[in-house]
Amino acid sequence: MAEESKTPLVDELEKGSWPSFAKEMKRRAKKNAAAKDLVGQLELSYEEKKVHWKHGGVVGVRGYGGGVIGRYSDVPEQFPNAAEFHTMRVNQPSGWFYTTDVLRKLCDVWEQYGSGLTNMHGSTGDIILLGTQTAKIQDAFNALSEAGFDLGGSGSDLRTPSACVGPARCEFACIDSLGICHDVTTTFQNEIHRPMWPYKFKIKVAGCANDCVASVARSDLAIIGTWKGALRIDQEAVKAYIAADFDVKGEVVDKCPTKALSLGRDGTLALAAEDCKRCMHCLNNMPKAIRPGTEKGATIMLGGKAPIVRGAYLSWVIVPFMKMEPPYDELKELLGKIWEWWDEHGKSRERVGELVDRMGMGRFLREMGLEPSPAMVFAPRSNPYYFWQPDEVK
Amino acid sequence: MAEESKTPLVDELEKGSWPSFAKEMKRRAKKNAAAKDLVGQLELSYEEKKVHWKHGGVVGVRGYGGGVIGRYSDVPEQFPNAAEFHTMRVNQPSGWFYTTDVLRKLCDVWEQYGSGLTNMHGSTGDIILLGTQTAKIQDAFNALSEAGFDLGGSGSDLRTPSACVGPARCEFACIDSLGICHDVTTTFQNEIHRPMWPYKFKIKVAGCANDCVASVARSDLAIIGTWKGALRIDQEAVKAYIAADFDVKGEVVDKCPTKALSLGRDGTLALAAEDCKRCMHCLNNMPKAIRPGTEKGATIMLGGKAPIVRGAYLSWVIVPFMKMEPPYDELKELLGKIWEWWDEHGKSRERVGELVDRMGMGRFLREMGLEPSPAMVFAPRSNPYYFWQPDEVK
Amino acid sequence: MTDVRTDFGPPSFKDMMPPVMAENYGKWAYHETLQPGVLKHVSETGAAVYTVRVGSPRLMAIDTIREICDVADSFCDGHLRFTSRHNIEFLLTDANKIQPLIAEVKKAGFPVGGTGNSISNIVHTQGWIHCHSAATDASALVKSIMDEVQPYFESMTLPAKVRIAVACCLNMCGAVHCSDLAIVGIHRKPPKVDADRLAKTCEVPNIVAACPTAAIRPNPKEKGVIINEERCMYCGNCYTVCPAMPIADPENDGVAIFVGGKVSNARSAPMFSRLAIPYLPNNPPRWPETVEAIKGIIDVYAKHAHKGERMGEWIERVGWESFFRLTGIPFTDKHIDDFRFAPTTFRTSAAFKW
Amino acid sequence: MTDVRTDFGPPSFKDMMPPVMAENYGKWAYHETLQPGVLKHVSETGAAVYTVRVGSPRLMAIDTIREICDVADSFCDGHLRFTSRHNIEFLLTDANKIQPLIAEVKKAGFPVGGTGNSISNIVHTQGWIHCHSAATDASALVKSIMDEVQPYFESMTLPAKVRIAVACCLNMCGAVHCSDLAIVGIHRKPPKVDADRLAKTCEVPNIVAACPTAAIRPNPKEKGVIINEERCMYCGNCYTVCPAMPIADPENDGVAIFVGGKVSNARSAPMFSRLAIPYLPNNPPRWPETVEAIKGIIDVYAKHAHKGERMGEWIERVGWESFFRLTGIPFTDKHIDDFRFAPTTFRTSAAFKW
Ligand code: SRM
Ligand code: SRM
Ligand code: SRM
Ligand code: SRM
Ligand code: SF4
Ligand code: SF4
Ligand code: SF4
Ligand code: SF4
Ligand code: SF4
Ligand code: SF4
Ligand code: SF4
Ligand code: SF4
Repeated sequence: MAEESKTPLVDELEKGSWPSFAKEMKRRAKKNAAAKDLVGQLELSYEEKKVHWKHGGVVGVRGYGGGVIGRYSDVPEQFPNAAEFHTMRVNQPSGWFYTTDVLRKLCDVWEQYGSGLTNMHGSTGDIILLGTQTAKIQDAFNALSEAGFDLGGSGSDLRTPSACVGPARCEFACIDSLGICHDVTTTFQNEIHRPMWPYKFKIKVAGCANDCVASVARSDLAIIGTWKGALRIDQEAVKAYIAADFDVKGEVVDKCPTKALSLGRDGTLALAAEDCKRCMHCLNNMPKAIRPGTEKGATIMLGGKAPIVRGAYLSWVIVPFMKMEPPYDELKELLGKIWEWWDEHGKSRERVGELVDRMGMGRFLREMGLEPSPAMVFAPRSNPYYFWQPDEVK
Repeated sequence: MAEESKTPLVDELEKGSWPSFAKEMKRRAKKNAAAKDLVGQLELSYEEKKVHWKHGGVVGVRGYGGGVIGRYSDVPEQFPNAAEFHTMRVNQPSGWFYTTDVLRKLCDVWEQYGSGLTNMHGSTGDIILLGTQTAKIQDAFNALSEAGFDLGGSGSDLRTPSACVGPARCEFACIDSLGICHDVTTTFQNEIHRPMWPYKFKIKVAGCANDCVASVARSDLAIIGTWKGALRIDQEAVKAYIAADFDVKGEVVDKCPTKALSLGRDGTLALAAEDCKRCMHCLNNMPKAIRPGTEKGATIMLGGKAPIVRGAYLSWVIVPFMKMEPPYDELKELLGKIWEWWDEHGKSRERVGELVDRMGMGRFLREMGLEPSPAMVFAPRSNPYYFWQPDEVK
Repeated sequence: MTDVRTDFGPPSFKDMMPPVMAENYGKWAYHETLQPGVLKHVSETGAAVYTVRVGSPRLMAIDTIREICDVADSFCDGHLRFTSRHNIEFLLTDANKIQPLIAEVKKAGFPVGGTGNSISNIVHTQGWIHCHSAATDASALVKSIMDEVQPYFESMTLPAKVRIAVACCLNMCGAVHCSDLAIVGIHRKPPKVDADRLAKTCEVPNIVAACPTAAIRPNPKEKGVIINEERCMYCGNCYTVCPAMPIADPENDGVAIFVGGKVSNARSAPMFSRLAIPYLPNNPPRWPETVEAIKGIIDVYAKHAHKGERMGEWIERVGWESFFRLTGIPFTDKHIDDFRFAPTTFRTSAAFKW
Repeated sequence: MTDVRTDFGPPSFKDMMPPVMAENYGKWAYHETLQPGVLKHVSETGAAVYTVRVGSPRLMAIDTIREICDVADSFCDGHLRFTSRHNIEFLLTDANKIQPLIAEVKKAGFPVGGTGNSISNIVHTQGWIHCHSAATDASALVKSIMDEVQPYFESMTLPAKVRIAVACCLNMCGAVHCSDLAIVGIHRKPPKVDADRLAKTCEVPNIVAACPTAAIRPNPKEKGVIINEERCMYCGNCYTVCPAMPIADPENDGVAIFVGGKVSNARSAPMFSRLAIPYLPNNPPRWPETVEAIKGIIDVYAKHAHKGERMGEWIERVGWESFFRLTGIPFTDKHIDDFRFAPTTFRTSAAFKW
């Protein structure tokens, strides 16, 4: 087992003003053998510039197909206590809200059954509990469920949905991002816990087009709050901004990407509603004066993902506007249709965006029964290679 | 044979104020049987909404592999005089300049050996002589060469180059578009007349970025005049424009895509040279006040073509700046290298742009010995899929 | 390899240019547009050349060419040229001859114009007059459209140049893929395969390679091909390489309209034309539906574009969703790209206009 | 299928929110940023909630979490949350407690900030701490960079938000593909094939399908694969599906830097990050070359961007040629795309800046 003092490279990372993950690891290492060996193995990785983990093996919890990432050291003889160092993905509360008592319970569980190291949070949104052994996983899960926590997703399933803070603290929220996230998560527990699809599927919910959960880049299906009709301007508040020497013309009017705003001599801010594309810029800069319109709902976007295999995708519009009232039947039906279609046509490890790209948006829309709209494209096709359906030709 | 009076649909197209191709055809029909049958066959096409030509067969002139498009009617019994109706592509003088005596000679030749119908010009730039028979082609060619005209390109060869009017009449010309076009055409006669490549290759020369020959869209290799350093502004002339109530700010300064121009209170027009991308807009609108810089040359672009097979391409920058002095050795060496590389790697009917797309710009540049430059792209790659050469790694 | 004289190349433009152009070659200082169709170019030397631009049918009988030569002889000392858009340009040095020349050519039925912010001549192709591949007729379309928009040729009142092109099939001979307004002949049903003829006259690998959407596979049994009709988008390229796969179909052939392309670099980069109207019927001899559609788009553009804005620049500023709203053209599944670069055209943004 | 309790889902956020948020849920009217890291949100009801945002290492020992809970107990009635960038947010109703809370967390070594035009926490991944696929270590890179740029976290002086992300391999767990500054671990040599192990443990078709550039073909002889090293760009996806194709290589692995991505729709559409620096060496524990490069780009951006301009918006305005000129980063063949959409990135225009 590596000696505490023998980690000069890791120790280097305890220095500096930013909170140190190395300190966290060494703090735990004092109390936990697995954490201690983890520090040792990391030191070795720094020395050799090389990872020392093996491909994950299948470990799990009874009744679940995912939620645990098996992880094994490739130098177990050197670091026996980190020989097995599995991760448990625990489904966070929407918006990552906690009361301290619940959080303390979580800590107690991980003190007893794990290394006591965590990620708050993983980049999909889960609570990441780092470092436990196969033998302890079932007990760890039981204790977690005692504490009120269930597992998140992993493998070819619905991944743990996440949402921005939204209506809990944000004036821009056009939809109940937290409510939608929680509802979808509880409705699709089976899809989250039992991998059954060609590949992973991620859902993220943002209350407005600022997209504070990066849903457009990091989820297969992005639900983004927006509104129909004109945004609302409080002219008194506009004058107040001007009075406070805020440069309404320079910071807002001139930066409106569609030049939909104009500032009158008398300080009234006028909107050409048909030109506004709801980019949020003016609201962001004058939250006291400009609010979303009253008819609220969401734009649904599909396909976002990282580069592997066919290159990265940003999600694109597939439903320009959907009303968002509980129980969100329209959304759930659409999800069902998409999953079924993807399941039928998708190759193994083919994300839904890659599939739509391969099969064609036209076909996707026809088979989903969605109305084509210019909102779905930046520009129409430039090539003349389009298709006619049998009923359209003689 | 179709009766003159029996072409009501063609006759419809004699009406209207725009010069009528139908009048032209019928005018000829009075004197030429082939032209007459052509009118008849066109009437039939209008009746049936259907083309009546067959795939071209191989017809040619001794010593030439191209320059003639064989064309046969699919209703020869109905229109025997149009049964064979081949096209001769005759290489135009650069810039489509003519003296009347030369043009009259051309007419005489086509009166004797063809239908007397022409296109002035074809969209590659050739003089198109419409309608002759296999038996007459050699004599037609001999007469043409008497008149000083040679054939243009067709098939998988170098197509007839063309150029904008350039220095002959245009203040914007940064290169001798006509001289370059003529020089390249005469230098590569063998490449024009003897198809030997995977597919066609087109060259067009524009004196400036206004690209009055659409070279970027319609040639595999576009030569576009430009300059290095700052454009030249004549402040007196600027003041004259202002005096003449021309809205310099609104029409020029505000519309400069890079905001490189600014108009001083005193009416001096200032340029931030490093911001100018030489788009030509300000020169176009104030030709009396703004001229290209003094260090002139060309930007070389590659790959432009129509949609078939892999979709249309616009040519893109492969040499940001090349000096353009006769005998244009640098240009000709580059052409030689490109043709050789294309010939070696190109599949049948694969245009050079499609090949570079398939093989990768990086590889193309390395093998051509061209320096990579940000001028070659609107933006760098967003994917992480790039290659390292053996000498770059340990 | 042959006895006849070959490879001597085209006549030199130097022997064709009027003296004033030869003398002032590369010395031109600026130009003015005296009236629609009339340009004055002034040299650093002070010399000037006048250009009168005249609309041409492009397809010309030698009889007409000779008449044009007569005009050039009487007004231009026997010099003229053609433009890259197939107009005729008479080149004069004597300003006093301009109006008489104009009178003469107008008498002969030729319009004068095509300069500046006008609709110039339509770049087009062979059509049913000379090409086996034509899904529509180019010349009739051009004639029918120009008859309607000629006032725009003879004036300079549009926000900017409007370049129109017509191609009679997807080979797009002409800059149809980059024009402000582009009309292209299309098919709408897969080719029919004439198996016996194919076996005799065509190379299967070439046919398979010709298909942009990989809709063709070799037929294992006989020496032939099988078309996956679901993947065929009727481009006709298999017919181009193999006569035994005819695709012409009077009932379903027609034209599509693409908009917003440009090739100049002025202000904005060159742009491809993009699909506006997927199909209009072939309706010879004057294609009224197509002429109407073109006029409609021009009217909306003329009304809404800013001064100096090309069609594509206007559309980029207001957004394609506004283009479809303002023109009333229905947006369909066909407008959404599903070819190679499709994802780069998808709206990867929640921001769009209602 | 099982006796244990399953599929009960996560705790409800409703039971976790502080009362003021529950009561004013959906009623928030506006917000103010009182100081870097301190937000005040005011409800239509007049109620206000204060947020103190605190930088976190993300990788936390339960001991530290418990200390954070202590803070939340003494100042926030036991309520706190984490952000989508892994910062800690303390939620208070009593404005007087803000400064004491800040004093307390600073004492404990936590920085306060990350709001407005700042550099917030770095979204990152597992690295050598927990992932077999890691070509570099995420945590050490994050720590080393944040130590340097922490002043930007604690202030709001940048032209706009700068979002940094780190991913330790091309799987890019985290929004690395759309960040203002993105650091990604890369390999530079093809994987080695362990033939015997492959035959035992992997499915050849999966491996072949895993390769984005079709560099892998089945080995006809044994049940194995052959790599066309010329086509391999070292993504490691074959290793992801088959452990018998290890690609890690201490000598050549390192990081690449991508810039100019964003995900918000504010003003401009979301953008991908694009390649700036193809390779910097793995140099543990503090990756000095990478930290320097990141600082250098931030400095040039801070100096040249207009107020309110995100990194990518600034680069789009001045042009990529200017980005490379101003930063002095060499432009190489690697920057030019040769993957699927390559032609859409080529400069199909003669207009560019010298
Ligand atoms: C833990 C986490 C990184 C982190 O430190 O936060 C993570 C870790 C892994 N990801 Fe991921 N991904 C994590 C979020 C992401 C994200 C970001 C997101 O979800 O917002 C992405 C990009 C978005 C996307 O899904 O495209 C992401 C894209 C991938 C990919 C590439 C998938 C693709 O289609 O491109 C892989 C490869 C794969 O699936 O085989 C992958 C695979 C993996 C694996 C399972 C490695 C593997 O090949 O088996 C990693 C396990 C590491 C370990 O031992 O714990 N991970 N992964 C994140 C999950 C924590 C959580 O549940 O909250
Ligand atoms: C005559 C002309 C149209 C016209 O009316 O002006 C023409 C006519 C034909 N073109 Fe073209 N092309 C003509 C300019 C063009 C242009 C425009 C240009 O050159 O500026 C293009 C688009 C630019 C390009 O090259 O991509 C063009 C792209 C094609 C293509 C598509 C090639 C591609 O790679 O996409 C084909 C198909 C082929 O080559 O098999 C084609 C094929 C043909 C054929 C030979 C038909 C065929 O499949 O064999 C046509 C012969 C018609 C006939 O019977 O005369 N033609 N062709 C033009 C040549 C006249 C001249 O020499 O001046
Ligand atoms: C004669 C001709 C060149 C030739 O060798 O034949 C020519 C001549 C001139 N062009 Fe051009 N252009 C000619 C085809 C073109 C083309 C090619 C085409 O249309 O296929 C283009 C590219 C069109 C496009 O972008 O799609 C072209 C884009 C321009 C531009 C850029 C306009 C813009 O803002 O995009 C200018 C500058 C301007 O007009 O302000 C220009 C300017 C000019 C000037 C003013 C240059 C000069 O100072 O002499 C010439 C008179 C223009 C006029 O008509 O008012 N010329 N010009 C061509 C006449 C065609 C015709 O008969 O109408
Ligand atoms: C707390 C958090 C949401 C959450 O549920 O956790 C949040 C909260 C707010 N965001 Fe955000 N954003 C949060 C992540 C994001 C993200 C996601 C990311 O960074 O991964 C984005 C997209 C970033 C991008 O485009 O790459 C994001 C893009 C914005 C924007 C758009 C900025 C822009 O101009 O592009 C605004 C509007 C603004 O700042 O003017 C915004 C505005 C806001 C406001 C002002 C909304 C409000 O009125 O409450 C909140 C305080 C912002 C601040 O920090 O000053 N928030 N915000 C996230 C804090 C992350 C952190 O710890 O730093
Ligand atoms: S996405 Fe919109 S609603 Fe959600 S937190 Fe950000 S700004 Fe608020
Ligand atoms: S939301 Fe965006 S587009 Fe609409 S007015 Fe405001 S700034 Fe302009
Ligand atoms: S391309 Fe330039 S140089 Fe040539 S004619 Fe047009 S404006 Fe003049
Ligand atoms: S040439 Fe174009 S970019 Fe340069 S200053 Fe003139 S308008 Fe601006
Ligand atoms: S566009 Fe098609 S039909 Fe027309 S000339 Fe060219 S190849 Fe022939
Ligand atoms: S018409 Fe075009 S798409 Fe259809 S089979 Fe032939 S080549 Fe393929
Ligand atoms: S980015 Fe790669 S190495 Fe890092 S956690 Fe994700 S999969 Fe593992
Ligand atoms: S590393 Fe990537 S590119 Fe190379 S062979 Fe494996 S999958 Fe293909």
